Amino acid sequence: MSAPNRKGFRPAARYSALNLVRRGISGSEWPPAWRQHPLRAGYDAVIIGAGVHGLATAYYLAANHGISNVAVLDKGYVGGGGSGRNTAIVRSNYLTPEGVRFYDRSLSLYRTMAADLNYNVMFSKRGHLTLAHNDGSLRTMRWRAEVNKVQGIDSEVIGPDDIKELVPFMDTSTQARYPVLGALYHPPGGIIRHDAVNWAYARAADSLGVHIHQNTEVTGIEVAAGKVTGVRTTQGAISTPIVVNCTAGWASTIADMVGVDLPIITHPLQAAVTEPVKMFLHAVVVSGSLHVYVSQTDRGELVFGASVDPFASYSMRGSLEFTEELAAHVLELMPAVAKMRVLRQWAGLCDMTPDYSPIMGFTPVEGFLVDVGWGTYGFKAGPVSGEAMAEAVATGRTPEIIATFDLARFAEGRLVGEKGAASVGH
Amino acid sequence: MADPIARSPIRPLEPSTILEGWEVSGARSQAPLTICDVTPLAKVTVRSDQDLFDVAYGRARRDEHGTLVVGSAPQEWLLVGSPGSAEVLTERVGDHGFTVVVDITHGRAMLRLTGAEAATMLAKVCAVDLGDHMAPNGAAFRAPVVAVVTDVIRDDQDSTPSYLLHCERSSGQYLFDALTDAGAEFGLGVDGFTARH
Amino acid sequence: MSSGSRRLTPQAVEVIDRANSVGFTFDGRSYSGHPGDSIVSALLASGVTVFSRSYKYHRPRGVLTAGFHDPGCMMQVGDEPNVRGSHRLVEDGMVVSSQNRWPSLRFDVAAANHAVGRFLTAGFYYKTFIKPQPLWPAYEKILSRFAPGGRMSADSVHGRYDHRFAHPDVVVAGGGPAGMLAALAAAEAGATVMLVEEEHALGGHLRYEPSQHKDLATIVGRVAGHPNIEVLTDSVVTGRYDDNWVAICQRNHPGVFERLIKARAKVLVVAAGLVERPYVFAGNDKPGVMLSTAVRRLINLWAVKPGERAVVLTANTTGDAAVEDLERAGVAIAAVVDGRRGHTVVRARGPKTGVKSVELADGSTVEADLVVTAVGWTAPTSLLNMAGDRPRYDPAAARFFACDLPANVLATGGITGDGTLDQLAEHAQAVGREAARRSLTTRRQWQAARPWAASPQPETDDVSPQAIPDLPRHPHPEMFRSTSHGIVDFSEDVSSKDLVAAVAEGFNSIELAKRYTTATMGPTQGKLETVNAVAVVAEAIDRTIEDVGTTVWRPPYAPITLGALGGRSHEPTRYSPMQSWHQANGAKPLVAGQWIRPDHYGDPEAEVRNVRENVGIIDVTPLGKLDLRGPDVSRLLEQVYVNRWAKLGVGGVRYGVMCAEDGVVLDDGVTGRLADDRYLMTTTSSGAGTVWEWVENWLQTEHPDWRVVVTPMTTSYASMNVAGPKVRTLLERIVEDIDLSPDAFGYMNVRQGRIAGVDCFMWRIGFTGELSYEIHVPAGYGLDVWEAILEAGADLGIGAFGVEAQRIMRLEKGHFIVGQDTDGLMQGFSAGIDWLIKLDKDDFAGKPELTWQSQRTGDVRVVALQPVDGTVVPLEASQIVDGSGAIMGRVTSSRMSPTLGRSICLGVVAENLATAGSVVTIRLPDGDLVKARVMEHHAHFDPEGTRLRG
Amino acid sequence: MLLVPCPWCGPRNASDLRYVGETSRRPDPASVTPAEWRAYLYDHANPAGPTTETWYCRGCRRFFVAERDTVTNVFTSSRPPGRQNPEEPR
Ligand SMILES: Cc1cc2nc3c(=O)[nH]c(=O)nc-3n(C[C@H](O)[C@H](O)[C@H](O)COP(=O)(O)OP(=O)(O)OC[C@H]3O[C@@H](n4cnc5c(N)ncnc54)[C@H](O)[C@@H]3O)c2cc1C
Ligand SMILES: NC(=O)c1ccc[n+]([C@@H]2O[C@H](COP(=O)([O-])OP(=O)(O)OC[C@H]3O[C@@H](n4cnc5c(N)ncnc54)[C@H](O)[C@@H]3O)[C@@H](O)[C@H]2O)c1
Ligand SMILES: Cc1cc2nc3c(=O)[nH]c(=O)nc-3n(C[C@H](O)[C@H](O)[C@H](O)COP(=O)(O)O)c2cc1C
Ligand SMILES: [Zn+2]
Repeated sequence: MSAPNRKGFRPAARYSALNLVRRGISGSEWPPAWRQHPLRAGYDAVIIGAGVHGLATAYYLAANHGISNVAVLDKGYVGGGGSGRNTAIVRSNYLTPEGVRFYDRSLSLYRTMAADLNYNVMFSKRGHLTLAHNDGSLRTMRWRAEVNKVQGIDSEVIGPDDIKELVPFMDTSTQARYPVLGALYHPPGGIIRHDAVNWAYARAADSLGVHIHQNTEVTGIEVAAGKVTGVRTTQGAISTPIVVNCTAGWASTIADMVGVDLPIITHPLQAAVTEPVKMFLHAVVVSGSLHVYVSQTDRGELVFGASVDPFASYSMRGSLEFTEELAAHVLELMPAVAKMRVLRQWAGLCDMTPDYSPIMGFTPVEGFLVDVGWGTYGFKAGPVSGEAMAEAVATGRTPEIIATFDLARFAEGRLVGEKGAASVGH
Repeated sequence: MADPIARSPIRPLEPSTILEGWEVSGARSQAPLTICDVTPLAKVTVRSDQDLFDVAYGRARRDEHGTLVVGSAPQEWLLVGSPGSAEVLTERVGDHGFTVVVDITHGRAMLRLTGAEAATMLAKVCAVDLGDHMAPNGAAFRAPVVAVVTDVIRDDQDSTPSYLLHCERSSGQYLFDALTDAGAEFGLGVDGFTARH
Repeated sequence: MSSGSRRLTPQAVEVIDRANSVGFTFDGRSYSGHPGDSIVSALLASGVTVFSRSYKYHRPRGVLTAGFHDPGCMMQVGDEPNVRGSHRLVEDGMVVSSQNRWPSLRFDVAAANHAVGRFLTAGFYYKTFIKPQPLWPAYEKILSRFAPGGRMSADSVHGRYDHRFAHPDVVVAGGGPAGMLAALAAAEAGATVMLVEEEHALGGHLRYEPSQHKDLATIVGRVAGHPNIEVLTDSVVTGRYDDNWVAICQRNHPGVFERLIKARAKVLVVAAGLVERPYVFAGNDKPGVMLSTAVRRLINLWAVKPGERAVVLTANTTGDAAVEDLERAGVAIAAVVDGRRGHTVVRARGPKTGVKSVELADGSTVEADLVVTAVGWTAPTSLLNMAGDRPRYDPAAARFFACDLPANVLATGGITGDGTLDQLAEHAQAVGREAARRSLTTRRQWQAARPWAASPQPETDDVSPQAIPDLPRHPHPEMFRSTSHGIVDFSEDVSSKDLVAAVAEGFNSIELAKRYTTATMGPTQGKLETVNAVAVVAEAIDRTIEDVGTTVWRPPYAPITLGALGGRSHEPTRYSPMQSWHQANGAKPLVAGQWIRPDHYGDPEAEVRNVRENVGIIDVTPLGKLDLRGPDVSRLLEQVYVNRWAKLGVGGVRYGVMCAEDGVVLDDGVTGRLADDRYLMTTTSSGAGTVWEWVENWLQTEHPDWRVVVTPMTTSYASMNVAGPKVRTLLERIVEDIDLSPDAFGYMNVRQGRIAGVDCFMWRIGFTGELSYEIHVPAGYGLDVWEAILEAGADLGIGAFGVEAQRIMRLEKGHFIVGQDTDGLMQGFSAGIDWLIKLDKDDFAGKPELTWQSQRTGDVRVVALQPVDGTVVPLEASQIVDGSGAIMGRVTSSRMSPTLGRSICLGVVAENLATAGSVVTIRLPDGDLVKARVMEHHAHFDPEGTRLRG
Repeated sequence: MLLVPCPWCGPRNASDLRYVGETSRRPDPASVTPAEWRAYLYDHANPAGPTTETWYCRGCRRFFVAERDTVTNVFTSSRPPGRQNPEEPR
């Protein structure tokens, strides 16, 4: 991607240990991380959805392109969508070269995010293991490893002994019902504090002049002569030539407002945490065949996820089946954790596409852009998507790095190859 | 050449004997709750665009020959008869409209669970309401039992609750083992085969 | 910390068995208690007052609620972490230790955190360790050492857990007076009831109300005696899910550690009572600061004296009753501070481990070691919230109330209002009757809808809705925080100051403040702290509590073990009829989905050679088989396969490939015509289920007029493939009624006859490339026939071969495996089956996509590859690259061919490389590059097929 | 666990069924354009609200059509599939 001239970003109140001590001593409060503003009558661009994608797009519009008369609208609170509900697994070991390149760019933005945004987002490099329990999935793991290696991504298939060393709690006995035959090991993968990422982008965007409007639901989009002219919201109308749809699970409802059909089905995806215990699981462990993944946070809880619910729904109530299956499968892998207790379960909405790849860029309606189709894997893509979408808005052209993710690919039969070996992808 | 021996997918409890060409267990259990492998029973499925047998979907009853006629799905019936009777059962169906009869004796395993606590035990592994209001004697439905799709037929024996469990053959041993595990707290006993069904 | 016995003389309603005692250890020291004691009551009775250290500041913590959700009383018991010490009963020999302390409860290194407390404010982590970046991992390591909670051990055994389904008409959550009376009324109205109580006994708050003892005993007796009521104690309703799917965690079922009950309740009655709310003031987390209900429980249930000198802050009758209890227990009452008159406490002072004095709002200071607060209640609306209700705040009663419940959920008791005990009873009984009425209506509806149910009873009972009287709400002062700041969330160590700071930083809604401070995110999940947090946030942003609202309550209401959720492991496995032979003959098992199959019997390459030279036999029972009958079967075949079927005669067999509607290869297999209107379709083993539903879908939704009946027959037949040059000799010995001569029974034909005395049909096909017969016999005879074949072929050198040998041979023959050599995007022409796809058919699944694919260039192709150096076997999934390193394809299958003595592959390559003779570059996993040649035929061995046609 | 109303079995646990997807009409392969066919393959109304969808019941082994609200997950009706009404999407 052409490196746009970076203005950088200077927060009003710089976060650092020293300033923390100073304020601790003086007892003075920190200023708001982002401010509340009245809704302007018009913005140069309106971004719907204050998740990581919307916030990052706004930030890069301001930081990389100097476009800061931008509003981010959300019907709820900042990070109240998938970005606040996800299990925050970050990795780049995808199956296709386009996927690998794209997610690797995101990972490198994540690596420097704390310094770039002056906010500790607690990126925790843990190593990411995708287990194989049969030779079919072992072959798929190798496929991913080999594609990754060609692209220079650190990714390798390892055997049960190495797995046992990384995860001493793993049952690697050959008698197991789902024997662990091997795993795709991706050392750079890890977890991150998802909320911190959202807040860091919100704070940085705000300090560059972006308006963040919470509790502002978009109820309609004005289109005249095939061009976007404004949006209607529960807080009033706004005129704007550009609308970027960053609403993930709700993407279809927004696209519907301008008559754009999307190949998206919204499925709930659930997650759960246990009560905290002392650290015993360092790596992130994923099993595609068992539809489960698990990591332990610095707070000591196990965070679990699975595959999406089996039917389309906008309900975020969650189900008992999810925790039952999850527990059964986690215990197939780590029988010794049976006495840990589940503390909370929750759900978010995922915008699933037919090829497990996003839909990004321009649409037949001029001024209406999409950054959707993030399914179960979109958090890790927040930074690179924001960067690319900002470039698309600013230049009016589709950046090369997202060219294969265009909406037209479905009508033209050019699906992205991540579907080639579909598995639980987080 | 010796006569071929037919075997159930479930290992018989010793002593085993041969009955109607099938290897069966001759063990006897006095337990108040018993499980019995009745796979050798003849099992025939009938599909027809006609309403045959006067047995509706969801119901099971014995006909005048003593054959258990199960309404196993809409326009689908399962006939259960004594070992070796599949051909007779097939012939008896006769010619009616578009009717297809398939002998599935070898393709399915069948268990019988009998005892006052049979429903309580099954409720550990089957999500369908087995109470008398929802599944009285003569009820038949298909649902997962310990995660295996199973035809469950309530067929009480001398007014003791009893269930026939009918599943795809290769899962038979698994289903049997899982039921034995679930029944342990009720003192479940394994009973040998009797031709009665 | 230990200061002698605090056990009181026998109390009227105590639950301990003084005649017996049990011994246990806590942090290595021995203690004793009585059966009926909780761990904490036994320790308290022995004078122990500190049970843990807090999460962030590592402050000593004692009893707060003396119930399950007591945040400071989580302990390690043996290998079990986070045991609720105020709930778990002591047992003889228990090994208990405190959590969150290092090296000991008394000396805790991390308590130094306390000294820097004012810097550990909300959002501390986000603002620090930012630079230098490379240091964060090191900081992280140290921080994670302070993770709270117990310890896991890798060799801990799984233990036994179980599941159970239940179908009560009514589930009542909560076994207090309201729950019991509702249960009784529902049961008397004819409903079956499951009454669930979290504590060890029924009674709710009446258990520690000596004056109500007699009445309680009467109600409990009636409940226990009612045949329609099933009582579950030490069990908790953990969640209410869509359509009243109710989860119950039962902790006292014999033989299991915990058991999950899944109840489809026709009506759920929530009678969860009230949770007493702590008060926020400085020092409110010191050991010695307790809730009034805690004090009442300790004295009345366990006969434990909670302190020596008490200050009681009371704003309600429970607080008043606590004063009476304390006096009776011989605790000096230093002061009663009446919240109803606007009085309050400001600060508890003393060393870290306890209270010495209390500062009151009037400025006075009172010496005391016990501070008791009774400032109000939190309605545990969790279950109602899960049912979609948004509880609403009533300032007059100072708590939230349920309002918009779905028809299948009702609430009664403290969660709905107060009133007198009589009014409560009247309300509960009305709710019980209404629950019965609604559930019996639902029962009748379900009976009518389910064909196997008994016919519904005619409605003899009165079916008009029962009026439910209002339960009056008592006024209660709104008391959340004193003039000082204190702990709001005891599990997470979040103070009111943290919340105020969070609001100032822009986290000015309850959801954002929650996430920024982690308030309500700990083990108590908001039961104690949500309303105080809401009140503090409301005050900080100058809005009402109603405006701020609460966070989302989510399951589980109380934590539940992974073991209970997982239950017994139920992972179905499938075996062929020949399994016992495989096992006895050293087969190495291969897990293929649910199937367990022989991978090989020791030496797969030798198995291959034996097939090529003599004869071998493989168990192929898992092959999917569908019996298709009726006049329209051939129309169905034309619809689902890409190739043509109309001309297949009786006795003929044909290979076919299915594609999905997007043209992607779905499955393949052979289908034979056994009679005019009877066919047998085979599918791949893993595709059997999918293909069956796929075929049914076409029949039921697109072509309901076609007359075809489909019967899944996969395991009706034991299937075995006998292959090799000597197979005919072998079979001639044991096959009857079939002429095996090549003219009578040619390649791609099916015949019926007998083998080893058993009816069979066999088809001549050849996945292995040898002359071979696939024999299908009724499954029950499988083992007999298998053994008979082996016996008959002993002198011919017959041997069994496994899946691996078959894979090698099929690769030698270049047959692709769907899902291995094809993938989730590969359309028909890419698989190299151009000869099969008949685009001139009127229609078939996927036809439009395949038509367009045929008009396009630039796709990938499956090709056979041979490494130029035949000793190199490129690992499957090795990438094929071009000169610039770009990916041009990959190896999908590879083996060393025992027959050819060289390596052979199938691969997927870009179309421009797919011409015979072109040489591609394979990148091996270690980075080495090797050359491989694209072959003319997919078959590496005997491309003309002379052997199998022999 | 959702209760799904099978027209033949009455209310059944969702785990006894398979969700097939939004009910759609298969275009005539003889005349279909690529855009139409791919809309059939990939596009979904995906409404947040009432929808018409197909389920397969593993109990009675029947496909059927149901109306459900995707926000509340409440089913309002279900019926056999078929061509009773040619205008009706299948
Ligand atoms: C349980 C779970 C686990 C996951 N795990 C991972 C993981 O480990 N790794 C990973 O990379 N990804 C993961 N994901 C996926 C990831 O969370 C999402 O893809 C990503 O967060 C999407 O971000 P977003 O900014 O596009 O959308 P969101 O964060 O969902 O934001 C969309 C916003 O749009 C708002 N909105 C919707 N409609 C309107 C309207 N009409 N008006 C105004 N605002 C509106 C919503 O309120 C919401 O805040 C997971 C998802 C879930 C649910
Ligand atoms: N709760 C008190 O301490 C108290 C004190 C004085 C007066 N009152 C009055 O008494 C009445 C309350 O009686 P009640 O019967 O409603 O409440 P209760 O507190 O007597 O009983 C509720 C019971 O429900 C149990 N419970 C809560 N959630 C549960 C769950 N999810 N699963 C299983 N069990 C669960 C609790 O353990 C408790 O025993 C009200 O009128 C109230 O004003 C209550
Ligand atoms: C990575 C991660 C970790 C979480 N850890 C906890 C936790 O320790 N305790 C808790 O109560 N909730 C935890 N949550 C869940 C949130 O409380 C909340 O349920 C989730 O953000 C969804 O919001 P909602 O429940 O308000 O709909 C966690 C969420 C995520 C994404
Ligand atoms: Zn059904």
